[in-house]
Amino acid sequence: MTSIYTNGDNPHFQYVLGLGDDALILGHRWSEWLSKGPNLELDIAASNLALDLIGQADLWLSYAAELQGEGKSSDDLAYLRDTHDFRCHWLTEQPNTDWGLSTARMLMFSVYQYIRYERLVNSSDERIAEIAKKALKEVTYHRRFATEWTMRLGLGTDESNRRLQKGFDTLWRFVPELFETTAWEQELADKGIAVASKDIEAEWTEVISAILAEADITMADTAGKRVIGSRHDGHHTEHLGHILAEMQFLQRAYPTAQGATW
Amino acid sequence: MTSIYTNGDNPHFQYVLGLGDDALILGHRWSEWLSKGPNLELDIAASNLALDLIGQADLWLSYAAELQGEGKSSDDLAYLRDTHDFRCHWLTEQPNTDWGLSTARMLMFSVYQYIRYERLVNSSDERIAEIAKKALKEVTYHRRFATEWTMRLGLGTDESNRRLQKGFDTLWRFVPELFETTAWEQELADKGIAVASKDIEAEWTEVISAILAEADITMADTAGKRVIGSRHDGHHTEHLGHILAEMQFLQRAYPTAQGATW
Amino acid sequence: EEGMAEFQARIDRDEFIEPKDWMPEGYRKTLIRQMSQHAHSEIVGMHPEGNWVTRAPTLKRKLILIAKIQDEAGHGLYLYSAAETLGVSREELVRQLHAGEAKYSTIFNYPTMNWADVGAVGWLVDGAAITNQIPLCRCSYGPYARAMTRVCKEESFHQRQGYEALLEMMKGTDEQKKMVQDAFDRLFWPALMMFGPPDSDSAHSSQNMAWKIKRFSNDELRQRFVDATIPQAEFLGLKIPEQIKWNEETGHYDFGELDWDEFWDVVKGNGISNDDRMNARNEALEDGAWVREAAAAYAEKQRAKSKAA
Amino acid sequence: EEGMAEFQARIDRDEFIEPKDWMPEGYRKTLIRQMSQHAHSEIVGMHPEGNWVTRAPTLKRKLILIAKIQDEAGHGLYLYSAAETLGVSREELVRQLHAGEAKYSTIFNYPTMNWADVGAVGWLVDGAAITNQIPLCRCSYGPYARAMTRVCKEESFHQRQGYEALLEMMKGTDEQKKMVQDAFDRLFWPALMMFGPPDSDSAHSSQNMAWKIKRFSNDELRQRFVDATIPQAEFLGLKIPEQIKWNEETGHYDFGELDWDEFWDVVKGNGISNDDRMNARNEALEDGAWVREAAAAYAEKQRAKSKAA
Repeated sequence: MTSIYTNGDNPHFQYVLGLGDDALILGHRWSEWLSKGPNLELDIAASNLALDLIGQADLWLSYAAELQGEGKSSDDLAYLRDTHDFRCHWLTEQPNTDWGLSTARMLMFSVYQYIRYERLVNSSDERIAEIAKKALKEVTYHRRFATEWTMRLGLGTDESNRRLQKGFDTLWRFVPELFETTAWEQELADKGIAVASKDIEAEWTEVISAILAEADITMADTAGKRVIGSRHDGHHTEHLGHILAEMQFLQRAYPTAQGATW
Repeated sequence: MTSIYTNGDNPHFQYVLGLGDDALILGHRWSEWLSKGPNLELDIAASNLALDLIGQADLWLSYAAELQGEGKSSDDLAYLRDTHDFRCHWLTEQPNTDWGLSTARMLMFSVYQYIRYERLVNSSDERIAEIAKKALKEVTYHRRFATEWTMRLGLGTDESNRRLQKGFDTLWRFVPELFETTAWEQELADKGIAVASKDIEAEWTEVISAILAEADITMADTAGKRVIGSRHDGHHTEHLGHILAEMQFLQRAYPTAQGATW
Repeated sequence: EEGMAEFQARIDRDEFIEPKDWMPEGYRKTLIRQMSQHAHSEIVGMHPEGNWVTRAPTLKRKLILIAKIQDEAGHGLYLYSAAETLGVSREELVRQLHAGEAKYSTIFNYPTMNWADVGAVGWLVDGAAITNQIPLCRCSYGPYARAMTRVCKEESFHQRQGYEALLEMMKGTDEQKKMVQDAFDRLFWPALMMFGPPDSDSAHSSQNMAWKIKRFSNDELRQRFVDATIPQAEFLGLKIPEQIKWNEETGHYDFGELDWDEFWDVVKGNGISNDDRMNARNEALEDGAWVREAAAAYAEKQRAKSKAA
Repeated sequence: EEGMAEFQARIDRDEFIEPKDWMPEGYRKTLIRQMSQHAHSEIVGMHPEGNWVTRAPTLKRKLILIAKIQDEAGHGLYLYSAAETLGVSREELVRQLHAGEAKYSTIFNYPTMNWADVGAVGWLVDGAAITNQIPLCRCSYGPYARAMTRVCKEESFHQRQGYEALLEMMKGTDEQKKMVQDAFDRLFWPALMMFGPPDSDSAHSSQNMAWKIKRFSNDELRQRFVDATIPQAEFLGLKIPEQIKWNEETGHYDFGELDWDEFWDVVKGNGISNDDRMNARNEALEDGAWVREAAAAYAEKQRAKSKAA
């Protein structure tokens, strides 16, 4: 059953929008760590992750706005859509319950983004290739950061192992959604524009399982698990609405203020 | 120094607005407890407090809108003002860190509201008198509820005493603001319309100190402490902005939807 | 054996079984399971609606929503109390919920995604619940039947309120109408699944029918709900799913096969919100432990004091 | 005595004192106090701006704000490191902050109430900080002077960015202009107090001047800041407080008496946000303890492993 919020009209736009929303929402989650990190070094690291991801979001959403062709800006897309028009993966929306969960998510997602970007560098859409190339450098660092912290927490103390494991255990259920592939995504992939998400599952699983084995963390078998609902139909976890209420407040409360005057 | 957001033009409106904002924001804080209370009975009690207070807010804000004379509704006032136009006391804005803090605040504020309403019942403004009379019945119950829970937590276990004490200790600093009296409030009081906040401090202190002595809770001496900033100039703690971002989301995001169609 | 026959005879005479009466162990166990599951559903059901309390769009809607959630907490209380008459404590039942040993209605494992969901939960979820529960007002176990009577009355009120809220939204902007359509599209099918698996797959049914714990089959109740709901959806002005068609011959709406794989998947924990619901319950339980302990300690001290006096 | 004379002679020759050099205890203590207070201010200063990170109105502004807060964490790091060269550990300094034994700039005890505050903090608070710090780039203690040079460079950048943000808002709607005026009205006076009490009330000053830890008096620096800021405020199009007047004779702006009672009240904990700031620091410290322990344990294990190998 399709949703009233499905938009299959412009798959190219939808695909790029999804790349942008992932970066935006995950970047927002990292920005929430600012001044709350376990130490100053990690405050700085969290800022870096947030800066990289929100910077990527700006690039993807600017390009998405062009593909949409309605004269919108990246800010319009970031600040003036409600949940049902967001296309981020559910994993990115989950709240930062502790540094363990944030680390687990970053490992899962940076490996995912890395593999996506690594392939998108060869996209037949030059703009996608160009943004992916820039972003790949950043994500290479994110993946290393997440891997190192997975090791530290997995092998540090009993408590850190337990908390990291709990972070992963909270998040496994969002893994199958990462590899859902719509018909239109497959078509875009066939044209060489996009990456079909299902095509990167094996590599993702291999990379993650190797890291977790070394970090003494148990991996769940999520392969083939059914995904109920779809981000392409505007379905999200309840957390996204709360993120947007806060994130979009000023743009919503002062609609006549123009972007440039903020 | 006065603020650009000071509005001394219509003190009658400002006074009633303040009564409404107190009830609205404290009611909102109680509504946050829903489904998160220590047991079902307290979920129900928290709902009652929220219902009473938000109901009072509706009455006060409706009347405030009339006094303002710009054709607005209580919803317009609740949902379409930013922090600088809110006139609630800072005490009401503080987050529910635990049941101890919420209990401490409710004791402080219900005793305050009770004394205010008890006197406003005799206001020369019949509308104020009427609303105060209805609200007084509810606040009588709130005061009893808060007193009973102050006893339970104060005299229950060491942990509950410690947590309740911490709640009070977090909140003492917001007490002096309860009794700040502007020149225009004094004028309204002189006309028999309002209650001058400073006139109820002695009674408040007496009631609270008797309850806390019985509950084995130490009271801080806040008398004469200076208040930096003023709600009448639009000054608030940083928490209010976050409350409003969430509370006002739908009205802000869908400005063309009319009140009646929600 | 004789007791059993007499018990069945009483039920056949439409007498109420009361807590102190003799009853078969199976009857007791089935009732405990069913009633506690029902109570748990009320409690867990507070969360998807609670998700919108702080964002309700008007003061009136905020008040209505708070009052509705409050009623659900109240229903949970009655139902736990009614179950306690069967010799199981509320603490034990709550423990079972938190340990994942007890079930609750799986529709609450779907998220509430827009404000119309709040109205749609009232209309569809409370609507389905009532359809299920009205026959239970004549259930053979007295305390359950009486609890159901009260619960049904309040839920009918919620159902009308929810429907009325959607009627209002359908008079609003296109965006509001879309929210209603979206809420209907998402919640209608899971609401149909609230009646449980098809009769062909349903265990225990005939014994429960004989005991008058259940008075109609899942499929009968489901059909009754569909027949009542589709005209309401049409009146709202909603687009009805294509597979739903009026069947002139049977005098009912045909609605095709439901996606039972999804149902079982969600029951097993794979819904978008399963974990959020249990985390929220667990947090409330853990964060409130010191408050419950304090209240108990205080009550104990008061008892000791009044004894000493 | 002889060491002291030689020390003073080195300072008089504008030589840098370096960590391994002999220095009087008073010099060391004063520097530790001043540098750690400065470091604490950077750290606590992250919070009022952090309050707006999740609500920044555009992607560009969000990026700028995150980067600014990141720089503040960086400044905190340099300054703690510089203080460590005087033989005190960062842990001890952080402990003093959390125990309420050490101070930080009291302007951070005021809340950030609207988005313009973010720009105004850059313009006024960083502006005042730079005015204070530029002379410290020539301070007699080498590590401090070098840290200050780097910090000042970044803070000048922040100051310009903040001012530029306000310039943009002043081109916007009336509501935006009002935000800027409000932010200026609230933050200007506390910014003036960042230079510390009037010279007439200021202890230690002459010794610190002699040691070149301090190079200008509080009142001199304050005047310098006012003289630079008022024309900027006028250029923005802000209404200037009445008590501020250009004095043709002195060539400076007169600004009257500051409310030092308020200053001392806020220092003592009576600001709107004192408790919020310390609670936020304490929460971060407590919530992060297990992470720091894990990192330490892991590093220890790695060391042991590489030793064994």
